[in-house]
Amino acid sequence: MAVKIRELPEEELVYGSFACAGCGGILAVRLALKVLGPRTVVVTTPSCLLGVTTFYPQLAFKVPCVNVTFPSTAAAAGGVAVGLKRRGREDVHVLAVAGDGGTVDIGLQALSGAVERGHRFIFLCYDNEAYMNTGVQRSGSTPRGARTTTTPVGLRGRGEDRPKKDMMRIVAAHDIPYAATASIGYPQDYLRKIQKAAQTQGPAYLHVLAPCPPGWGYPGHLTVHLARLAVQTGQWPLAEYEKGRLTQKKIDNPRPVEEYWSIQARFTHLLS
Amino acid sequence: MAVKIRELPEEELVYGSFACAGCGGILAVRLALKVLGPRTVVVTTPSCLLGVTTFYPQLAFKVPCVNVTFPSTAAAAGGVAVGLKRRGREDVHVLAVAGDGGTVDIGLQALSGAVERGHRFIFLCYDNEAYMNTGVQRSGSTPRGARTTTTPVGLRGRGEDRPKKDMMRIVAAHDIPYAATASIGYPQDYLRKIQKAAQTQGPAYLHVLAPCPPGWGYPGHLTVHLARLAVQTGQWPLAEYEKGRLTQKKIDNPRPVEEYWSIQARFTHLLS
Amino acid sequence: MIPNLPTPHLKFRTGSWRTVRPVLQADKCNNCLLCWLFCPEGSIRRGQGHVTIDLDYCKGCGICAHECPRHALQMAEEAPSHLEGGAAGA
Amino acid sequence: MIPNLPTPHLKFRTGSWRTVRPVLQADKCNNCLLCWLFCPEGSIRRGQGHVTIDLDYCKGCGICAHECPRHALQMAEEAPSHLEGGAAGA
Amino acid sequence: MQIRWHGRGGQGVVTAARLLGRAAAVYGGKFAQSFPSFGTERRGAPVTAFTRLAEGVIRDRSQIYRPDWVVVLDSSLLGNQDVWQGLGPGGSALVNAPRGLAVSPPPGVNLYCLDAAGMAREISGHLPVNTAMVGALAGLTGWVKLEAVQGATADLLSPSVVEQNLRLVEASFRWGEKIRKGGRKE
Amino acid sequence: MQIRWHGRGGQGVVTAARLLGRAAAVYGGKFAQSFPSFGTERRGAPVTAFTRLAEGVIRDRSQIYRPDWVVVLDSSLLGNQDVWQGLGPGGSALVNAPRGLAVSPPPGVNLYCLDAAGMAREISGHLPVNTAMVGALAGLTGWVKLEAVQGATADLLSPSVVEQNLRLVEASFRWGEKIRKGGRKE
Amino acid sequence: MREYINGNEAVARAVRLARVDVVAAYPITPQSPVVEEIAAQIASGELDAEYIRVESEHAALAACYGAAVTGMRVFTATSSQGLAYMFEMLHYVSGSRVPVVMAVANRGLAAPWTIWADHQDSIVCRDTGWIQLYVETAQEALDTCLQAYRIAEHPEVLTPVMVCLDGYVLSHTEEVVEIPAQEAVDTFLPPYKPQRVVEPERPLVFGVGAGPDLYPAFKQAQQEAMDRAREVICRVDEEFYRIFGRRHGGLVDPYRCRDAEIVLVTLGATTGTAREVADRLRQEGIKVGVLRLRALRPFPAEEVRRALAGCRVVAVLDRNCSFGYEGAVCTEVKAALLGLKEPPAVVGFILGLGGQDIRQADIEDIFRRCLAAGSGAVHQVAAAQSR
Amino acid sequence: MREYINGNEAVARAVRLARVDVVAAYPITPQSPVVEEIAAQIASGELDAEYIRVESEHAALAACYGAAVTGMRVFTATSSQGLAYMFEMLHYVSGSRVPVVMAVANRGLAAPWTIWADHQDSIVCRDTGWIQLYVETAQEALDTCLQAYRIAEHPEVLTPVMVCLDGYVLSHTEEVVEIPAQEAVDTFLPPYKPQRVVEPERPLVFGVGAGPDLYPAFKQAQQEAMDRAREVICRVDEEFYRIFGRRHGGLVDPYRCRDAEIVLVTLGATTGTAREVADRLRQEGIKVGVLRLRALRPFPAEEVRRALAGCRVVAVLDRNCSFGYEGAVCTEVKAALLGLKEPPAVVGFILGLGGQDIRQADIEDIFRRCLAAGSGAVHQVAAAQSR
Ligand SMILES: Cc1ncc(C[n+]2csc(CCOP(=O)(O)OP(=O)(O)O)c2C)c(N)n1
Ligand SMILES: Cc1ncc(C[n+]2csc(CCOP(=O)(O)OP(=O)(O)O)c2C)c(N)n1
Ligand code: SF4
Ligand code: SF4
Ligand code: SF4
Ligand code: SF4
Repeated sequence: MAVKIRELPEEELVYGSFACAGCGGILAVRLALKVLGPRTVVVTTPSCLLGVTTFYPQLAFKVPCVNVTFPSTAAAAGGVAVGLKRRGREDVHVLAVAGDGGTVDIGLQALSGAVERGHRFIFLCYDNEAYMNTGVQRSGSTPRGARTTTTPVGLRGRGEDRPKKDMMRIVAAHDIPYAATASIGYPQDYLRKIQKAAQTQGPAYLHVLAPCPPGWGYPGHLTVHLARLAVQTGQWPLAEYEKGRLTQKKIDNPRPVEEYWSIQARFTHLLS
Repeated sequence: MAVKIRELPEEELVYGSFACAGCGGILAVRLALKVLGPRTVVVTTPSCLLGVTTFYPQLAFKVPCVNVTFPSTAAAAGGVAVGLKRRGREDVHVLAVAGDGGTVDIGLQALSGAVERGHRFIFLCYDNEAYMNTGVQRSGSTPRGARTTTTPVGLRGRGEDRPKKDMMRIVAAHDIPYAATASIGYPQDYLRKIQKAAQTQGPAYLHVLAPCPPGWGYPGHLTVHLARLAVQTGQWPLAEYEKGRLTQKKIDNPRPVEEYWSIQARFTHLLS
Repeated sequence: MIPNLPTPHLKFRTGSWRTVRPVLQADKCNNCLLCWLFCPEGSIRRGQGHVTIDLDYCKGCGICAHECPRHALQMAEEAPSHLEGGAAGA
Repeated sequence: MIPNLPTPHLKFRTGSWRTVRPVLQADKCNNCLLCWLFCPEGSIRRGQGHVTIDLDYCKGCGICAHECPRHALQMAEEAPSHLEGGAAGA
Repeated sequence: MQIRWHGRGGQGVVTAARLLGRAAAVYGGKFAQSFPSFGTERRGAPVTAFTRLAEGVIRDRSQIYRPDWVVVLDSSLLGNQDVWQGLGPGGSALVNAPRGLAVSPPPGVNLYCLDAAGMAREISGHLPVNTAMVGALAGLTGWVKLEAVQGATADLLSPSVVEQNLRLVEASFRWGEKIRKGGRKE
Repeated sequence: MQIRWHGRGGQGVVTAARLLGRAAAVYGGKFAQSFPSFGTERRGAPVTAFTRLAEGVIRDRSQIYRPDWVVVLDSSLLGNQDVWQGLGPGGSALVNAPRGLAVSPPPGVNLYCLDAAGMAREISGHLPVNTAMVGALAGLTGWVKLEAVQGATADLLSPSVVEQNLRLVEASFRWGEKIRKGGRKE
Repeated sequence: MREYINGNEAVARAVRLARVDVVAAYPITPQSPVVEEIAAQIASGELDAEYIRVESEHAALAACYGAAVTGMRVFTATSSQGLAYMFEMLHYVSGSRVPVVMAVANRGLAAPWTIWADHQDSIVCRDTGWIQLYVETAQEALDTCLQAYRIAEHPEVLTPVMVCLDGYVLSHTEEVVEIPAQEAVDTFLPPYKPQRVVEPERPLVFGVGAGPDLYPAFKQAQQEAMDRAREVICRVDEEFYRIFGRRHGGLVDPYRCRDAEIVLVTLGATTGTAREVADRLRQEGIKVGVLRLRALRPFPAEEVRRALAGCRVVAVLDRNCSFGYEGAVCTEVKAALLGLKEPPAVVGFILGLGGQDIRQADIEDIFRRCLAAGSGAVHQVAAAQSR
Repeated sequence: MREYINGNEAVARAVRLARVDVVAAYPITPQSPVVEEIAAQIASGELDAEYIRVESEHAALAACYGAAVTGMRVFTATSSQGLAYMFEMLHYVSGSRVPVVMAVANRGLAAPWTIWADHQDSIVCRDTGWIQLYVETAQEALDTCLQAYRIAEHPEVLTPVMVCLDGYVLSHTEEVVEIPAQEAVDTFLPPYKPQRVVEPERPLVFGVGAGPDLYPAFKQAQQEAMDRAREVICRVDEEFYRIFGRRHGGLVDPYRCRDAEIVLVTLGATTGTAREVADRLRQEGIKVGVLRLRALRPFPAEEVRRALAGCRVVAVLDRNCSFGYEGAVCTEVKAALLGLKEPPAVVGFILGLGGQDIRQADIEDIFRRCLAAGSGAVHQVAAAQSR
């Protein structure tokens, strides 16, 4: 069920955004819309994505976009899904998008509820591992050790001291019809998973690693490189949950994590 | 590490409550306090428990009780834990108690956050499988098929149509140091698990089945009987999560579920 | 006036809610303490040789009687006279 | 006036943010479309035989150049003159 | 006319209050208002409810402090002082009890005892007494006709138990009517 | 005295505005106020910031519409009309550019071009130009002493880069001072 | 059809009559019976709607919002803590100009915990950009919910409406209610036809971000819509009257105010009790009246001024307290009266918090205190009165 | 020590000087730098406190509450959507009489989305039972946070305090701030000594349920505490002055009001701009003044009356709108003036929503419009003004 790149539509459904140069998040959304196509409604929430795509006068989506408050992305998406269904518009995909903060922290409860109710929608978490829109504060998805503005490094601070919340397992525990992690460094895999999500008759969850140049502290051209390296060093497992089974792609000979850390300012203190 | 019944203290730490005759929830809390003892702070939230224990002039706890809003039980418990720690009172247990609604629905996010932060506290969910305090509305923990006031049975209603949220797996996905399900029908097992929770150096989660006579529709003397039957019919697995492993007690020769359903008004429509 | 009040504070004796009461046949009781464990109200007292029942807050739910393996407890119709302090809904 | 507005609506050409620009050596390009896939801005167009670059909204991030397996794209210093429509922070 | 109902959680006290109101309002052409004692009801705990009846629109929204009638569904509540509160001379009480009460009402209060439990038992084993008390009250006072109480009963109860309750209502109504017509009181 | 700073996200525009303010306020005995253009800053996107300087307490909280000075950290922004907005005759502009600008400022505006990038490169490969622009402005105007700018620089920058920046500040200050004293303008 | 139902049931009946498409709500005392009744109507097939059984009130309103932007007629109901928990969404929905209708079974706010009536929960939401209508009877609850859709969906208004009914005192009190016929309701309230909905064919951003240059205009538009709502509320009430023969006063509902020396300003159910007292005192020859504010938002400043201009003392009964000032209605009434040539004295009374019963005696006491009050001075009985 | 910092940094500095024990907060623009700075202070060892990195604002305040009842001095900060999201907890904390201090970096509310300054977010919380102090400068932000603990923890007050500073305009604007010495602060603000804390040895229920008989008394107590807070706020400001040589006006901060014909009522940072304009117009011989309300809760009705009694026209600048009425401060000021023998005319202006800049020219325009205004009438410029 591989997605053929050449067959993807030319039309850009998100274009002209204010994202930083090299933003992994906007790439993740762009690719998702490539697969889902123009009959998609984006539901989104405070995050870099909202900030860079739907602040007038720069509105960057070519599909409808429903913005909602930070804690209730999935709840609003559920409402949209129910409404479209009643209107007989089941040909339209509902794509809820949130950052990691809006997914694993303040948006978790709404997500859990919406998944439990079984609405047909896709929830896409683009994970840049911190609250970027507000200036790189830690989130529940910040990996252990990472420096953020709220987990600084100092005499009594060693960066984030708690492990990253395992959202994939949490969602799987909801017996969701389909869930997957992905990385923009592995686009074929990611596109295939989007397609699977689109074909799911119920809620689907995608959690995609989306590096952020200013937030992680690296030059923008390395975004895709880092997204790949995260997988290759075992920091970002590619997993899938389907028919009640969680599978994870094995990494043979993982590369040393230092390789991944060394090109990001947020980890430099771990190397000395 | 069995708990010796005879060695449990005589003192009742919750006594004189306004719970219905035969309430499983108050029994669950009573037993928890028997193990934890008087150096415990209860943190609780709107639910039958709050309604029946801390409405003046009937205050039924002999330990301090901190009531807080419905969505933030675990957050407040975390605050209490941090405060007690700073005051050097690490001899005091923090026992957050919520019903299933206050745990798997509106309290889920706060619980997830508090567990992730690693506060030392015990979260006890007494599960009566609906919002009882407000009059038996369905919750995310209502089992499939059950009739509640918001999942009525009628021409177009067949009781709850979604499966019960698997809170144990959700909590386990947080890599919590200790978690367990229990049933007041198996007190030895339950008491042992409370003790384990008490000894955990970090968050611990207990999810105990607590039948509710008016909510489920059965005469109060059957509370313990039903709590046992739920286990014996395979409706309530006794599970434990420790050191990263989730184990579940096998039920050999489970009894037919009809036995369990037939004595509860909420399930009668399933039998015809 | 601050809504933090000393606990416990019991105005009503919920024993008045009872319509049936548990009656112990002491000779049948072998002090296994199951009833003690299972009583939601904590209204059973451990004693020498057998338990006793504290009727002030026993609501007559009947769990003790139902769970007693030796049928040492039986529920009996409550006499109307047992009532004094009523209770209001909370 | 209701805060539901037609989209897309682009006031600023974010190409003006660019300080370096991708330059294609068309002969090296074998149209593998990796750059097309990876460009966060969607600023690469698929063409006959090789891609082309739409500089209106290319921010010069350099991903295309970095990811091009054949090094057909190179980042070059941007001439200051390319700029017209500026942009304000959002 | 102000009525206060006493019983225990699970006995249908609130339904009784409503039943009377409905009988008067929907089947009796009168105006009525009924409400529970505001709060959650726990099984076994004492519960009260209220009914107001009038010929015209009822605008007063305050609670009932001086009932004209008190109806007690469970005689075990009689020890409780609350039961008699506000009931003054000239007031009346209807109690579900076999005759001969240990507790006596305040001076000047007319007391009527109906063995509603016994009456219900005669019809069926597990009938609650709430409809019987409404019927008896209607019979005693003549505020609403038997048919009105029966109409409201049929509306409010689930179909499976309506039949028995209609009979119970009739029996208790007749009991009350007889007293009213005979002027007998206890 | 009102200064507007222009640059791109990531170039330290906001720091420059603050640096000048701090130099004046903490090391110059004056009063100052500095603020960013209110909003989030995306890397590469145009960013502005503001500084007000005065001898007495500054109470005005409104934004700056008519700057006395405009400082541009990145000459690629000059095509943008926003850069010159509100700058009238008698106003001055300091631009980081090797001399010879294609774009010309509004009539009556004094233009100063400093090859700050080149100056920074001479000291170290990766130095941003923001401190250089502050130094140059201080030199050009004489509002604050070199030591004041250096003091503020040492406070605000992370220790590892202070040394180089102090040298850069000195060089640019001298450049500006020379023009001021020599009265030269471009 | 003459029915005997309580306020909650009346609301649920209105939901059915309004042919609501989507309901999203979370239970809370004393609102729960509303959603239970709606669930029952759906289960029985009487109502063809989707009930989204959300996990919280914040989600309830978010789900309503999501459904509404697809063109659905939506409904929710809540109370107290639940209303407070959806506070962020309240602003969001009104700012988005989405015509949600919500019933609020009024109850006090914790701490301390209460489940009983006062108006604190909705009064503290008076700045959220919602229209707020307070009803006096179960009948009015039903009628007003129907009217609310007409008001909210009016193209010149497009503003959500809260229909507030006193917890227990109305929500749990059965009384005579006339149920309108479905056909008549269908005439009064045609299907919702939104101008802008979510559809891929005409993509819109719902809830854009707006900079300092644009944002104020949106807020001005919101305020202007509220101003237009004043008239729409009155017109809809009149139209309702023409079809159903009942009206409820539009923005304000004055009772024996014309020649009154003392007027008591009220909200909600207590008004009935106050009418009783007024009638009684009138019989004694004491000239008192009652002014019920049916709309708190938009605030009927003009109508209040007109109704109160001639009286000597105005008493305001607040079932709420804006701690550190006074009852909120008192403040707002006072503000409306400033500028009158000879404004009446205004005395504020805070009563009935957390379910404290408001008896005829209490109201009589208020009137008598005002009778005794000096003519010029403005008194503030700022503290909550307890007995 | 003379420092050059912005409002957020000033707040963070106050947290350190106050020796706060526990901080629980969630980031939001424009408040984030406060918590970042606190995190940095903890990481560097300058501040010995626990920072609970909560997953939402509702949890932030709940965690503060939990820590406070164990006897900790606690702090949180938020803005806009975050403040709205913790709305339920706001009531809970004040009702529980827990002395939390919170900084609010004021910003408008969505929809539409904005991240810029106005006062809507905190003004809509004026009924929550929190004391609200609005500051004019970064210096005052620092000083007021210190004072806030004295006020909140005062045994006669025990009420949480919000310290509100305009987003960006104060939060992100650096200026000269005098940093008090730690020893002096320790004298001014001794450690928090709560009377009732969570301890197994003396079990209490925190946040009891209360029936209709009891509940009103708790609310009355809350209201009385607010009344006492009026005096405490003034006293604390005076005491602060004695130690640090700075005072900020207590409840209100009048500027050239004494003989003013026209007075502009303001909150927060805009006051500075207004002072400039007032000085300029005074030079022209136009008698204008500025009355800054430092406290919005408790509302300084008496002080407002006193300050405004003599003038001809009062202009109220509201950086908020209570949709369907007018600017909230305007309403409250009007209410305070009712009952004056010859009250001034009051004209409300809504300006500066969603970050709209308030320029000297705008304020001058307000003054000039009032000059032209007739003497008697009360005008309402109800709609938001956009340019
Ligand atoms: C209730 C509420 N709290 C806080 C905020 C402020 N806020 C807006 S975006 C954001 C961070 C978003 O982080 P994330 O979801 O990880 O997305 P990212 O920006 O990193 O892409 C925050 C904290 C808000 N809008 N609403
Ligand atoms: C924000 C909020 N929403 C709703 C409520 C109303 N409420 C109080 S208790 C309760 C149900 C509690 O259910 P659960 O947690 O399952 O406990 P139970 O009563 O069943 O023991 C509800 C919905 C509330 N107090 N706060
Ligand atoms: S800060 Fe990071 S996530 Fe946000 S727009 Fe920039 S690159 Fe993307
Ligand atoms: S309703 Fe159920 S859970 Fe609540 S007190 Fe009664 S038995 Fe216990
Ligand atoms: S009847 Fe119930 S409450 Fe009474 S002693 Fe037995 S178990 Fe306890
Ligand atoms: S430089 Fe970046 S934005 Fe420009 S075309 Fe290449 S990948 Fe796209």
